[in-house]
Amino acid sequence: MKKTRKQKFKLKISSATENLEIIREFINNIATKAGFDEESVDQIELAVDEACTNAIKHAYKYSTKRMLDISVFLDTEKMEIVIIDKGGGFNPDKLPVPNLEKYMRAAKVGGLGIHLMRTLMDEVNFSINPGKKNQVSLVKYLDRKSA
Amino acid sequence: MKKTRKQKFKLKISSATENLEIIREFINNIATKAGFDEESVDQIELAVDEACTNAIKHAYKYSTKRMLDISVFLDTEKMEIVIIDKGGGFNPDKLPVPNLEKYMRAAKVGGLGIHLMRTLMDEVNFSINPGKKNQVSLVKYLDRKSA
Amino acid sequence: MSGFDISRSDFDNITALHLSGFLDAHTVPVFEDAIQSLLKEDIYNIIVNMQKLDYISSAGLGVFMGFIEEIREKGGDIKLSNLSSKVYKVFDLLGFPALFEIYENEDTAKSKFNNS
Amino acid sequence: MSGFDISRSDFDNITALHLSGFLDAHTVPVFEDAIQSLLKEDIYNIIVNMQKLDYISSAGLGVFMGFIEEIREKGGDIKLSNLSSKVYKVFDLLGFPALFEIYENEDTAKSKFNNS
Ligand SMILES: Nc1ncnc2c1ncn2[C@@H]1O[C@H](COP(=O)(O)OP(=O)(O)O)[C@@H](O)[C@H]1O
Ligand SMILES: Nc1ncnc2c1ncn2[C@@H]1O[C@H](COP(=O)(O)OP(=O)(O)O)[C@@H](O)[C@H]1O
Repeated sequence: MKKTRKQKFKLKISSATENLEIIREFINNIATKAGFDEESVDQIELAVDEACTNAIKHAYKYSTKRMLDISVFLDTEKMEIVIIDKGGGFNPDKLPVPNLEKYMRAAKVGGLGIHLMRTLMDEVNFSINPGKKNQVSLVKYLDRKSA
Repeated sequence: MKKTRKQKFKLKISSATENLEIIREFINNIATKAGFDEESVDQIELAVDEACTNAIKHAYKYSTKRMLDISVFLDTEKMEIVIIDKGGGFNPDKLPVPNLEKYMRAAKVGGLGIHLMRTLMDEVNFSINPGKKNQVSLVKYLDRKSA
Repeated sequence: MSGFDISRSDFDNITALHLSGFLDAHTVPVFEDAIQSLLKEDIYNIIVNMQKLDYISSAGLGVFMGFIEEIREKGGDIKLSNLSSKVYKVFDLLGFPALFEIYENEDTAKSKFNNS
Repeated sequence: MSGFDISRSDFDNITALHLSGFLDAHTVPVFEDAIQSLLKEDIYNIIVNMQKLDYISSAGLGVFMGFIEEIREKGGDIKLSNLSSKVYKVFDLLGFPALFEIYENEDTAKSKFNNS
């Protein structure tokens, strides 16, 4: 039952919220096999959910005809998940740090996802090319204690 | 929580037996969401395992650098899983019906996989193009009672 | 693949919603509808019991932010109870414990309504 | 993702292997090694207890076909016990029940060795 050192996985799946559960289990299984502890697995799973939810909601505006594109790269030190969409893009550097109290008063239901990703993962990088290829890369290292 | 009528999924994953578990859970999750009963889900899962095991073993001879290519097509009446490899191919029409008694006497450990697929699924079709694209399509209908 | 479910228990002047399964962008509308129904019935003392909730994403957290102001203006509150450590961590990461009352169990949450 | 495990119980002249988890092309070598070890110790009366086995593919079935002839030539046998209905169905589909003894529980399987 030897383990392969370096691996990649690619999942294309209809851009539908009903598929989030399948995506999470897929990511959970890979992260578990990769040797992350339970807390880290949960964190990776949630960060990927947030990134996919954003693609479904903001990039593809709930059109289930579009496809989510999720790649996973695994080596002995880290797991990287790259989520790509071809939507209109956005400026990730211009997002405010979420202010929960303000959000509550304004009955604002969103604005937490990217902040969560950044808190949960060791590295979060965006590369935006509107209409062509917007990608977010989420990285978690195997040896670091969870955030 | 509405359901999307027609869906496709595509999974590319390193050709390694250690990934069979991830593949099975992925297929299990889709089949369950599609509405198959537990027995049919188990059957689909096993048939896909057999097809992937064949690609890993016979087409890619355990080279984990190759990638398995698994597509799933879902609509309201059926689930189709297509597994593609680029190995040397074979002639699926020339396979003997397995004879367990003979196999036991000869200590033969294989030869059951394709027979199993054909028993478990409603339709099994091969299309062989050695070195280019060998594909097996596995189909299960939603309304038929399990085999 | 357990999806998401809500069951409801009505007490004198308090209603508890019991969430189970996965609360994500897909299942959030079910939770929103449940809260909407309570507001339509003029129920503002709400406990959300998460004992059987396996998972929550920011979409689920958004529901709390979306309704709390209206509910508090009416003199009510949403109090949370029975969070698993996994679910608590998500609330905690975003600073919810400073703004929502979170209790170990439903009875304690109930007693806090009665005291106020 | 529970993988695969084998535990072993030795009785007077019988050894039982308890399989748990998933027996597929990945985990089959573990099962083969376990049987090989028994043969090296001249143990030929073998019970394979599958109570905790969640899954088997044809790769797993192959192990039985690969060893049974040698074991029976030595006057021994592999008897199966405690198959879940899911696992039994796979054995059944391929006609194993005609060629292998399959028992509800390990004790019955044991008694069949003692009778013969
Ligand atoms: N993939 C994406 N495509 C386009 N815009 C996005 C994408 N991801 C995030 N955004 C933008 O960034 C904002 C912040 O995202 P996030 O923190 O996840 O909060 P939310 O999605 O709840 O609004 C979103 O409101 C949206 O405007
Ligand atoms: N994807 C494939 N590429 C090449 N040969 C294959 C492939 N799938 C099956 N075969 C051939 O068909 C035979 C029968 O396959 P199967 O019934 O699954 O039994 P087993 O794989 O245990 O031998 C194999 O032994 C192999 O020669």
